[in-house]
Amino acid sequence: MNRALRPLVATTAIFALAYLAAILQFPAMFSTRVLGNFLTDNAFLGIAAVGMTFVIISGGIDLSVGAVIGFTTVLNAVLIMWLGLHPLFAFAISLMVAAAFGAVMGAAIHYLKVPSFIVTLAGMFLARGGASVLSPDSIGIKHELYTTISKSYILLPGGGRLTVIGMIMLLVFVFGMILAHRTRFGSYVYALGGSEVSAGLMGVPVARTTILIYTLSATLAGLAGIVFSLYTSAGYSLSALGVELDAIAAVVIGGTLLTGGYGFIAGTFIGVMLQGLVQTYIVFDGSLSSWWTKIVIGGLLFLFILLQRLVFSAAAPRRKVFWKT
Amino acid sequence: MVEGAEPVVQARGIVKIFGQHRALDGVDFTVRPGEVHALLGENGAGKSTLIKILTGAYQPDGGEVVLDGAAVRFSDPLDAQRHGIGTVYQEVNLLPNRSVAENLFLGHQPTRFGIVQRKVIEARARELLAGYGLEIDVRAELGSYSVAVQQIVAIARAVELSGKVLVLDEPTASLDRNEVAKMFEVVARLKARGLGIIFITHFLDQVFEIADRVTILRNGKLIGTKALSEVTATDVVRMMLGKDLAFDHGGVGVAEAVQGPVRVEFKSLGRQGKVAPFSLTLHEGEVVGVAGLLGSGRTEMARLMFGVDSADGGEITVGGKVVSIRNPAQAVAAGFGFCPEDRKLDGIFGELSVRENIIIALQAKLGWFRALNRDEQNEIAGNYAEALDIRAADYEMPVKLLSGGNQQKAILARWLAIDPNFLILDEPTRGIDVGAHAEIVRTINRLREEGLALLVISSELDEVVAYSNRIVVMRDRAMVAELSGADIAPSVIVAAIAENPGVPV
Amino acid sequence: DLSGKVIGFSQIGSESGWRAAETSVTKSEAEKLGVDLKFADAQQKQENQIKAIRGFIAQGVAAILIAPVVATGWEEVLTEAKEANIPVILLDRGIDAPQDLYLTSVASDQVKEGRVAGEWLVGAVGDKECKVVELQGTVGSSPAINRKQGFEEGIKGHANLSIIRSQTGDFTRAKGKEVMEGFLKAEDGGKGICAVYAHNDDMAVGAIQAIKDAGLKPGSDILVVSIDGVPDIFQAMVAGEANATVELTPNMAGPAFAALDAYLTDGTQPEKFIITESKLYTPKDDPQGEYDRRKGLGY
Amino acid sequence: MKRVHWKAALLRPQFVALAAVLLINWLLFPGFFDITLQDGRLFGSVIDVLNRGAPVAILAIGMTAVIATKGVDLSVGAVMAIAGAVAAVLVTGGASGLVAVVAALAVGVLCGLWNGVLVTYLEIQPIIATLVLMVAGRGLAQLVTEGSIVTFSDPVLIFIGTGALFGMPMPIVIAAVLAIGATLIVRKTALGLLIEAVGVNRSAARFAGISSGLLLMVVYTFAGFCAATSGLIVAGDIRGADANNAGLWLELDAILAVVIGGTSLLGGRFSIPMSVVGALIIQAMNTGILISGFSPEFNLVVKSGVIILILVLQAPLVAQALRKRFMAERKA
Ligand SMILES: Nc1ncnc2c1ncn2[C@@H]1O[C@H](COP(=O)(O)OP(=O)(O)OP(=O)(O)O)[C@@H](O)[C@H]1O
Ligand SMILES: Nc1ncnc2c1ncn2[C@@H]1O[C@H](COP(=O)(O)OP(=O)(O)OP(=O)(O)O)[C@@H](O)[C@H]1O
Ligand SMILES: [Mg+2]
Ligand SMILES: [Mg+2]
Repeated sequence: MNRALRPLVATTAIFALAYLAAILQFPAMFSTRVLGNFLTDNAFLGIAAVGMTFVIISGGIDLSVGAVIGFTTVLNAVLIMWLGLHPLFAFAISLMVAAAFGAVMGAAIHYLKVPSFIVTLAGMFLARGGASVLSPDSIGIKHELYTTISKSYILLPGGGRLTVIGMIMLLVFVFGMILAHRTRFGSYVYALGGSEVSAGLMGVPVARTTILIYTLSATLAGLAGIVFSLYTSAGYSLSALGVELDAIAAVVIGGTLLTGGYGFIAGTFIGVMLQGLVQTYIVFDGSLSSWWTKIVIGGLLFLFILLQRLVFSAAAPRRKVFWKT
Repeated sequence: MVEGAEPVVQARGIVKIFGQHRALDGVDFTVRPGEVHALLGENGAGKSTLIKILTGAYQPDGGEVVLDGAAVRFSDPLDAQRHGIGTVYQEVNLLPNRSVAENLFLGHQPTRFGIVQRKVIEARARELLAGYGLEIDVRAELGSYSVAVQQIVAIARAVELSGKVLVLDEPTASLDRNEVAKMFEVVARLKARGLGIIFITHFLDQVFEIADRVTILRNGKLIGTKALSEVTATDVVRMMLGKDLAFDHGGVGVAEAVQGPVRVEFKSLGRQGKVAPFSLTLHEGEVVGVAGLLGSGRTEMARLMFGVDSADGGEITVGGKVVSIRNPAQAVAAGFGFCPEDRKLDGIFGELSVRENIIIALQAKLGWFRALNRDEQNEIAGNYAEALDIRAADYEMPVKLLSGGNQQKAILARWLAIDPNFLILDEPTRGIDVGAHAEIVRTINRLREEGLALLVISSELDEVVAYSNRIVVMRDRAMVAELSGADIAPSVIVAAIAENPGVPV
Repeated sequence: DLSGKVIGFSQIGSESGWRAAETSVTKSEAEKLGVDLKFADAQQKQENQIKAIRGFIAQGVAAILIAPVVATGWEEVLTEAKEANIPVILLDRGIDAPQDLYLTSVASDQVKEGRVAGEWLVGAVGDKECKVVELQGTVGSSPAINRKQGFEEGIKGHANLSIIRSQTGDFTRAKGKEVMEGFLKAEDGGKGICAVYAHNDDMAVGAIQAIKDAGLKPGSDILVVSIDGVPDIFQAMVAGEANATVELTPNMAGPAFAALDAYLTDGTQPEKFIITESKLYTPKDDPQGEYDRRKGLGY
Repeated sequence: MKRVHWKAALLRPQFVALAAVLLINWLLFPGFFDITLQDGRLFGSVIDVLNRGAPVAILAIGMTAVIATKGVDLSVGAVMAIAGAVAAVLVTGGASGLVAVVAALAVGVLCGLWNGVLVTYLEIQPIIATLVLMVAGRGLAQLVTEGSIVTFSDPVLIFIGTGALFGMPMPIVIAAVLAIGATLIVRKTALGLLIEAVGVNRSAARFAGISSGLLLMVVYTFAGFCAATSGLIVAGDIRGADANNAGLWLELDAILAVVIGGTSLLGGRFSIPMSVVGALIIQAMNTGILISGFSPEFNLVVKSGVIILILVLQAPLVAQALRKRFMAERKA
């Protein structure tokens, strides 16, 4: 088996085991309803995490995604409710604004040589601030399209629902996988994460790729924002607070290295589902106090990383001996 | 070579300035189609810099690059690649995290509807590498292969990309004879196809073997361009150094040199799956050379001795006392020093200054609380840098800005500064010019005379013979022979290595 | 009879002492009735609340209590609950959603809280000129918006009262103190300030310390009025350092369980909005006694 | 020659930025630089900037060392909360203030050790390793306080938060002592150089005989200690441990301070004093926003604007252009 695939397999196995353990304790967790909820409830996180995966594979980090999601929900709400635009039109504008925002951050990272951590941190402040300037209080969105979308879903046997936003997330993951593993752009992203200098000397258009990566991440965050606004039918400047950290955790749990160069979009999917599983488990349990909830989430995060670490070091890179058989 | 043909690529009056330092000062250089043009010079002469300008990695501060008669300005290496210039840069500049196939085709993968055609790439990659006698899994990560394989992949990539010009900056430094021969075959084929080839190396014999013309740089200035038919090796060396070189390759008498008392003793040191247990005794004033093929386990042996990898069993005695060496810090405390093979990864602290790079091991040995003050640091760094002739504009500049050879010297200086009683040098002369090469050989001899015990790993037999009192031979990760006295001769060593060789490359 | 019933409770988080008290009161009320309370803390995130509610539905609970973090965005998930025939009760904050999606809402009137505070101040200063500084809650949160609005309504028409500075103190003591320090410096060491209005008691407690540090006497040099009625503000009242607080009771669950019980036994529809009392407390109202009463409630 | 160096140092973008922010504050509020003595304690807006900036400055001191090793510590905010909670619960339980302080610092050190072990021996990437404690730590703090704000009246703790020494508020004194102490330790011993070496190339550091594991442990432990100190100050300041809010998001401010101070997130060269300047810039900005009377909705926008400006000024390209400009002017 390809060594690089091991963390992915490990994560998947851990997820399967954890899910099994949860089902043994709460049989109700094995239902299409819960599975459907996994997709719907984590749709925005998943979409944003796809973008984050690209950024992290390239060796960077994007702290602005949560804020961009929040900003997009507000912008959407403002465009639809105050300016009376059609939602589809509003979506297009939101996506463009988000994309431009990402492009500027990418350009700043590349040309000003400021670390992505800081540029996107400033971006986070700016997007959150911008959202609260647009409207500090939450704006409910009432539009036929919103109602239609929230009412349309595929009913699974057993009462589960495959919702539109759940499907959007799945599509984004498929798109992300193709982009990462099957296109030139994808190989450039990995190349940047391996070594920016080498990539440059090998002819990778470093500037363009960097800008595109952050544009992609911000655009997906924008899409996540749209999904979030569909999910809650509202725009709120404080929504999706701290989602960047959830996304980073999902990406890392999914086996992507924060140092860049290695990672899988599919792993991120498992990472997102794992987080959904943890939260659902805690809800089913229902006995944890506020603080124990935090401690348990932190503890499980640690456990997953530790397990993965063990699997990973068992598969540490060994130089191949090609001259021997 | 087509005599008098229009040059395919040309540099005119190139000037490159780094800070206050003129790395290149009005250099002219031409490459004609169908010629192999060697570019020579000491470490830091500006060879790599010139290459980087010709291939768009740097922009010149003066002068111009002319391609096929028209002045060009390459914005970046991709641009140069598009114009048919393929390059192997000095340090292996590929992506260890990606597959071999991807490294070969990155940037110009064939696509269909925007989707990379993986199968096609892999097939072509296999085909391509087969031409170099390399049959490997092209889907595996490049980083999982040895430096030599990586180097061949880099060459194959550059060759693929070079429609007009192929640039090779010290491509043979980590290849063995076999692989060098294979590479030269490829170069000869390309030459016949009419490519212009620029070849940088510190091996003069290789220059005379394949090059047609030679250009020599010194301190960023052009010394001259000559047809190799007109010059001798001595001429070339004289031009490079600006003086005659006393490089006594003789080494007669070394083997018989008196041995002092035992300095270090390794008793059945070994590690499962890495190196079979071996025993070795080193005396004061003794150099033990380590010979063996690539991958025979020489580096692994050194790593065990220095505690980089911990041994499963065995015992280490220093000056009669048993010491425990389970990590490099303990090794340093015991007075060991180790110049690693991969200087970029394990050796230099790129962002730190030359001064800091030299004093760091001494400081680590002294501990956290006995800090060397600035004056002591300057003095120590100055002394050793001068002794090894490290060429740096200023000892406060980041060491990453030094040329490869000077970086290597800085690491050697680092170990000399701790006044070691046992020093391991792993390929100390890789990527080092003739002058520095001689310098290092002289330094090894001097250290021996001063009573140091040295273990030197090198792939150059002539060199090992020149300074070793004894030679151990490694094969298949085991120490298989120990030669001394009259046995210290290339032919004997080769025989010892070749005896029952399990090494069909 | 609710005994033995499984009821889900989606709490916002534990961002303030008041909320911790609400959680512990709800738990103890549930215990009293023998309810099997499934508690889910949302860490201040609406998405987590929605997830929790979906989880409750999947679990098939008998009823769901929600303390909604924002007013918007509940329609879809509440519809789901309704389709699953699970009654939903809102605690301490209202939402923008059709009223048939929930059984009832037990909450205070936040605008009224602000108004009570404002009206008290109007009464306290009489005709004197009074410049007020305001410590707002978290920007954009509904209590911050409503309590600001209510206070402004309360002092409306009294030209002698004016809000000269207003900044956010994020509902925390530390920020309350820091912001108050800034106000004091900006207003000539506090000489120009006659009263401080804080959107919650925690910020007021911080402000009181800032005032003392500046060498002024809170409660007399600068009046302090705030909202919530947490134990520490009563302690401050005992010391004469706070002047008024408007209580927000942490016992939202009591009325909620009562309404639910009635509904489940014979289908009695409760009132749609059960408004809790917004009672004003001043030093005259036995602050020491109030403090002792609240001490053990988990604030 | 000397004078030129001195001038050039003052022309660093950080100092320029600090001066600019202070100047703007002064324009917004003419009394900004007034200082009076009040109850034996200096009193004024500038003092406020120092006093309020102290917790972040202290975090930044520890964070600088961590970042120099190419790491980052996201848990410092949570550790602050834990330390404050432990101290508060101990004193309300009857322990003496001194015992509480020592215990809180010990807990901070323990948290640092935990991070250190994760980073050093389990080789978990620092962001994720410390994310664990960032998430769980606040929970632990709340576990200690059981979710409520634990108010105390212990004089020692209160003195740490609000006392004064020679007229200087204690937080400033503590921050200054820590900053000067850490700078001296790091520069007068070999620690600074060794930390930089580990940050630049950990593998080479190992080969050079540096015990990088131990060094990393020390660095993370120190960051934990700094965070606990900060936590004590914050708790002492409000006479209570607010486990929910103490240090919330301060890790980001601390990282920002370090980066504004010019230490690269890629490890290597670092400067503790400049990180402290970074923290002061951030606080001066916050104070400025407070006294400006802006509507709070604009806080974040103003803040990000200033950060972007400082970063642009500091960017290698721009910095070079400015330096050239300055040199040219001086020549003229
Ligand atoms: N980016 C840079 N900044 C500053 N100085 C540099 C930089 N790159 C190279 N130099 C300096 O320019 C000079 C020429 O270096 P170059 O790498 O071209 O030497 P070289 O001839 O390739 O040597 P070697 O044989 O050791 O590789 C050296 O003195 C080096 O220190
Ligand atoms: N860091 C490493 N981790 C794992 N395997 C390694 C490492 N370094 C070398 N190897 C492998 O161990 C074997 C012995 O290699 P070693 O480097 O000791 O040989 P060598 O004789 O020094 O050859 P070379 O000239 O290539 O350095 C080889 O198969 C090599 O690929
Ligand atoms: Mg070179
Ligand atoms: Mg080797």
